[in-house]
Amino acid sequence: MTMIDILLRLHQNSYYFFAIILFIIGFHTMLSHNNLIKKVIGMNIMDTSIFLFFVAIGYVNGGRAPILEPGVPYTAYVNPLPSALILTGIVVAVSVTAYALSLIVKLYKHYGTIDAEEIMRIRGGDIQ
Amino acid sequence: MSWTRRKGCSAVTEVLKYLLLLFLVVCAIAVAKTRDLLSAVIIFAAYSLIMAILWQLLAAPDIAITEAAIGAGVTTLLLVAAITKTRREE
Amino acid sequence: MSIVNHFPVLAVVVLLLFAYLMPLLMRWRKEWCVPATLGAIGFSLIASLYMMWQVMTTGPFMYQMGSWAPPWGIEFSIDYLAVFATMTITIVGLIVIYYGTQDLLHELKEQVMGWYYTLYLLLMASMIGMVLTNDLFNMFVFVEICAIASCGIISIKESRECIEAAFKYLVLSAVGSGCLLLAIAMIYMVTGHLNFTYVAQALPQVMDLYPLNILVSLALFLVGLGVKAALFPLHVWLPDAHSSAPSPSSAVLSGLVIKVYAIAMIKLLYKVYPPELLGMAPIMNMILWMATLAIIIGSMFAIVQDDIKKMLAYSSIAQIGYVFLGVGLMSESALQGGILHIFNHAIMKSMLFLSAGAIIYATGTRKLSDLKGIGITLPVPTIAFSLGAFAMVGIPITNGFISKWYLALGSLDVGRPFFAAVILVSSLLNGIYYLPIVVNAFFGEPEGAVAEPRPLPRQMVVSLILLGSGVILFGVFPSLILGVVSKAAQSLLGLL
Amino acid sequence: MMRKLLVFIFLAVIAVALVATVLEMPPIGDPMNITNNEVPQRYLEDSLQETGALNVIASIITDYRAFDTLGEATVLFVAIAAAISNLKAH
Amino acid sequence: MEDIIVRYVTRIILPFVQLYGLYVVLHGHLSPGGGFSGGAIIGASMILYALAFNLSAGSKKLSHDVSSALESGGALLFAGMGIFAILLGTNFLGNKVAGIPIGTPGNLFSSGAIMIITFGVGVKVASTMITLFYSLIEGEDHSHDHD
Amino acid sequence: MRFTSSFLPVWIVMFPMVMTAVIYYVEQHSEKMRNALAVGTSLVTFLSVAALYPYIMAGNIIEYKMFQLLPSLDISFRVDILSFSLALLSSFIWMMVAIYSLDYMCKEHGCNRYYPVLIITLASCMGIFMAGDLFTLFVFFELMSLISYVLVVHEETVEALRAGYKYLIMTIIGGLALFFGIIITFELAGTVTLSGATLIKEPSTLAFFAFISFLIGFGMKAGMFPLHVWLPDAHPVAPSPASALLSGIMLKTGAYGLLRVIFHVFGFEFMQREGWTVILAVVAVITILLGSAVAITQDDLKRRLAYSSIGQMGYILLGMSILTERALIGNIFHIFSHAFMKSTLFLCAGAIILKTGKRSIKELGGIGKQMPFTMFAFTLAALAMIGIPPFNGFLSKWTLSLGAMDAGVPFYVLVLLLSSLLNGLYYLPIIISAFFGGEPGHEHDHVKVNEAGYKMLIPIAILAVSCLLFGLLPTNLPFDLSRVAAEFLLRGGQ
Repeated sequence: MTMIDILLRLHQNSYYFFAIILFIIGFHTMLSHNNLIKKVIGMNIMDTSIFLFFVAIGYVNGGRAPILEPGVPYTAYVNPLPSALILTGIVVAVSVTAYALSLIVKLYKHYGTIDAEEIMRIRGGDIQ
Repeated sequence: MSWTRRKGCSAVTEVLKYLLLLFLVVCAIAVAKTRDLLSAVIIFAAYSLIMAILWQLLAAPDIAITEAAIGAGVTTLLLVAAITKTRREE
Repeated sequence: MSIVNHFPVLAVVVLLLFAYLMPLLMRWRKEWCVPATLGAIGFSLIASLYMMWQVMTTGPFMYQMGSWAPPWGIEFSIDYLAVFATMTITIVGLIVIYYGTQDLLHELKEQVMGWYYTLYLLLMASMIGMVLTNDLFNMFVFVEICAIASCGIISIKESRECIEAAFKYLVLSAVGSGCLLLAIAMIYMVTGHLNFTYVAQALPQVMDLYPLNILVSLALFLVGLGVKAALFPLHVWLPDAHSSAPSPSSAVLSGLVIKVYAIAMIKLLYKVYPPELLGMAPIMNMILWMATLAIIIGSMFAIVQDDIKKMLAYSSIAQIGYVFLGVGLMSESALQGGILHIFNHAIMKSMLFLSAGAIIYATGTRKLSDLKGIGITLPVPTIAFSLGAFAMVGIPITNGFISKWYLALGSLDVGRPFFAAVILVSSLLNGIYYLPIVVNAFFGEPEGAVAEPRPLPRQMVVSLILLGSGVILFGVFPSLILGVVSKAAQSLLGLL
Repeated sequence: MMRKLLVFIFLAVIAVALVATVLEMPPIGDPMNITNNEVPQRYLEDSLQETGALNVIASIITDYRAFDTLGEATVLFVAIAAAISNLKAH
Repeated sequence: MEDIIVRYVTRIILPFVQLYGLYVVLHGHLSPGGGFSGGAIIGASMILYALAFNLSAGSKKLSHDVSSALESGGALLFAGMGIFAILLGTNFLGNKVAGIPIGTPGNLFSSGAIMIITFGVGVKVASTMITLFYSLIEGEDHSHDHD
Repeated sequence: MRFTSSFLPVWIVMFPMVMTAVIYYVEQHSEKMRNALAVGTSLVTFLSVAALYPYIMAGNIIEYKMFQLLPSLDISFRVDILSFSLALLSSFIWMMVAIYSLDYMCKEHGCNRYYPVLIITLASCMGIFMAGDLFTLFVFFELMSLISYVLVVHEETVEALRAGYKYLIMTIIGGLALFFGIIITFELAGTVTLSGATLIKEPSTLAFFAFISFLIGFGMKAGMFPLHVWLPDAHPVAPSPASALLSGIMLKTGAYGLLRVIFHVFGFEFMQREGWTVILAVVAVITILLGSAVAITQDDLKRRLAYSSIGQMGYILLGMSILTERALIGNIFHIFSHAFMKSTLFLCAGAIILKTGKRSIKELGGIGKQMPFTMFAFTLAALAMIGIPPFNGFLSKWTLSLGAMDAGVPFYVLVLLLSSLLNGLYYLPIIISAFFGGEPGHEHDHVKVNEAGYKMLIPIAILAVSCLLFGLLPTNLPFDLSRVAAEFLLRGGQ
């Protein structure tokens, strides 16, 4: 595979590629940021990137949104299944976010900080 | 119905797509780099909206609406609420 | 159409219904919360026992949601493994919450009791759903419910350790969920299906086309479920979470929740991925080494703990290693051992956590070094603890022995006695940290709070006795459970 | 610093693996992709008769795969229960 | 958040937003959207109301009892439809097979259980969003609540 | 008779177990009742074992399958002549110890724990000797090892607990090694039933692992050289009757297990061919010399006895590594002899410690004048231990030596002689100073020490006289049993 091939391939699968990049960025935000709210946002970025990935799977060139109209052949629509699944995924993400935020509020109340390292330090460095 | 408009592989759409995708990446990095949490949340809302547009491009209006309402709306509001209860700077 | 045909779905939905009702009940009929919880789980227990009988007599069957045929709709697959797991979940879950009705009164604030039952019911429902479902995405949904509910029953206790532990758990399991969803996306992309059966049919055909995709998806599944099941390098959240939570939560988290993810992993590895792939890729060896490290390092960490619940939590890391050891060895006996250990460890670890909870309830101390002579003043929890300890070490006539027997036999079957030796070494390590506690408890002079413990409520004593007799019963008559376990292992390996 | 480096290496490894996988993936939008099999075909062709909904996604999430949606509603419910129980416990 | 402009704008657009949310919910089976997006829109609008005016005004509009009843009610409606299908003699969550009339495709009242479920989900999501927001923002000062 | 005899093993194991529960219940109400029941139980067990005598001597084997634990893994019983001999021996000693305990333990705390444990240990010991397969053996072995922990730490002193901890960990290691050995045997043979035919026929690495595991598992219990470290700590700290059982009987369970492994799992020829017996022989020689030599340096009476036990167990191991017919006879007979001798010694030591409160040998000078009867019994047993002719210890060593000569290894005879010399070096000073050391410590002047009560003296007397009789009489029951058992085993155990 030459460089050109790779680039063409990436162009062809650009959504996948960018979804992976966003996934990594989100993952990095989640792992290396000490701020808990940043972690939550990173988690959301990670999740949406996967949703993007999933939605891209369902796309069909020149396809319409799957709202049926009489007389249009089924091949003219995009695959509705990934969209249906992602709808669930979005709600899951927002649920986790809401709960995580409630935990953060509570943690702030107890520790007076939303910095993971600070919290660790207050707890006595008991990481393991 | 307007939301089911036919899309070809026109160059304009391609460029738009790349612009949006790049913008997404920029937003994501900006979220990570911004030290002001409220700004980060606003940027994240923008990110969500871009994402919704992208999904509209991908002919998935249902989740575009949902993302706009939940990702850009509710999640942002919840984040703002959490920030007001805690502190704004990282 | 009688109602028994719908038991597979009702076992989940009745729990959900009662969970939905719980906020209403706790506003207007507070005293009904406990009976409703017990009743709902009791119903699931009956349903799962009935399903088990049905499966054992007539073989596995499917239940299609909304009567939609498989590739289009979601189906439940009621097979040997699933009925075995539902039975384990409902039995242990019922006993634990029966214990919890008393224990929680002093661990939780009064206004959140109802929410605890809600979360508990949802947790039970999600676990049952996860083991029954035959659909990848449906599994993901249940995994999410399970993850949030298990964090919920940790953070419900008002202590900063709990909330911190719950947050850590939530973040890590969110990472896990992300990996899981990505893996599902990759599988869907190359097969076009979500149903286990159809994915399993499609995978061998596309294996040559997209080998990397399939391999990466498998790795992502391993990471995603491994984080949640606390497989060795991904276990960092477990000790805090399981030790700070209220005792019934610890019992159900250590006893059931991590096992359910292991069962999901078993289903994926054996029912979805083609055996050729598993033979080719070093995934199984990786699992084996991770399990080995988990067993040894978990036990090592457990030795140095002085907090009773933290020690039990580290021991859980080691014990989940046994399950994965059984999974990774890919021989019939080992798989039987691994599956059996899910059940056995569910019983013993929940018993250990509950007896630790009872000791904490009665004396207020969590430190192992303070428990001198507790066996004289608090016989029931201490005897239960000792039984659990013996089972952990694998002394014969306790159920822990049976699973170790099968695991060791399995590792010899495939010609890898090294892993049998690992089991032995870890049993020794278990002995090193469990038995001194037992000795200390019976051969010491009680002092301080230990000398005059609070009397234990009847519910606690009854649950401990039930679990303790389970340890002995399934140690002496393992054939009670072995039938379904060996059928499960055989069907997973395609021998049936 | 060490930790940052470790995280970077870790993420780089993941990124390389995933991008390599991207190169192997079937192209986006190809109608011949395996995902466009009998499953979406039936959803698109028969949902009108079978469920009576014009929006295929609605017919999927509330009929064909309604159980997922029940689970989804439950996720919301469990989030509520967990959040409230956490915030109330004081 | 006590800005007069914000209040004014909110007062004007709120009915439209809510109407749109309701539309999205009720036309879930006909057009893009559905219970989740519609419910989220309604929920977001209520949150907006609460933010623009003050919180107690928001909670007056939707008390905790009502909101929690709605949450449970929405979910129960969903699961109840599933049980209803069992009672009608099919598997859980059956729709047409259970004999629920699906009506004429394209009409508002069509597609049988889908509509009811969408409605239930909409109610559930809307009330959930509001509750989540309130519990997050109120947090501590919950003690006046009788539970 | 058919039914009774096949049922008797179960009865012999189950009866003490049930009685344990009964005693546990009764002792809440009446101490007398408890004591009576404890002695009665051991008596009934002894009689039940004895009742098998005619049946077994007629060359029959009793097999009884109780129930199936796992597929092809049963709890089963099998009584052949070897099982019978050891069961008879141990139930007899148990009875003696139970009687002895009546007086000895009445001053001790925790009697209510002691008696049930004593009886359930009897049950598990019977279970070990009558096990019909390795698995049953293992189960009872673990049961005995774990429960005897309670006997070891009975005093609950710091050193008892420390010794107990060591004992516990070593027990677990041994148990796990056994588990490993059994599971390999099961893997290779598909069964672990001890039916006469050898289970493992092909040499392989796994088989060697199994052998090593068995050696570790049973050798641990038998006080074999590198694994003996728990023994000198654990035996002295236990109450003396328990020490008598630990040294007299429980060590022998390890030897018994090894015999079973040699004859039923591998077969002697097989082991010889593979050179495994050399391992056993080397270990045995080291054990003998080490045990005897270290015993000399010990000042604590019971500790010296414990080290002596290690040396004596070495004889038995040595006999196993030779395995000519006479060596085997000597081997089994030494199990008998040592049980009698060592329990006598420990019971005497117990009586002395109880009466004087002294454990140090230096302080025991002149004790023979105050407790002549006890010291006389001690002397008899000690002489037997050294191997002075008319005693049973001589007979067993003699037979062993003959066996060694048969095998053409006179070196072993040398080892035996050397060890006897060492035995003399550490036993004779005790006796001499006890009787002639005339220089009693000054405390003895104002504390008049009496003989122990008759409930203690009778068991001591019976055991001491047995040491003499079983060496003096040319044909006696233990020797006959050993002979028959050896023939039986060498015939292939059919």
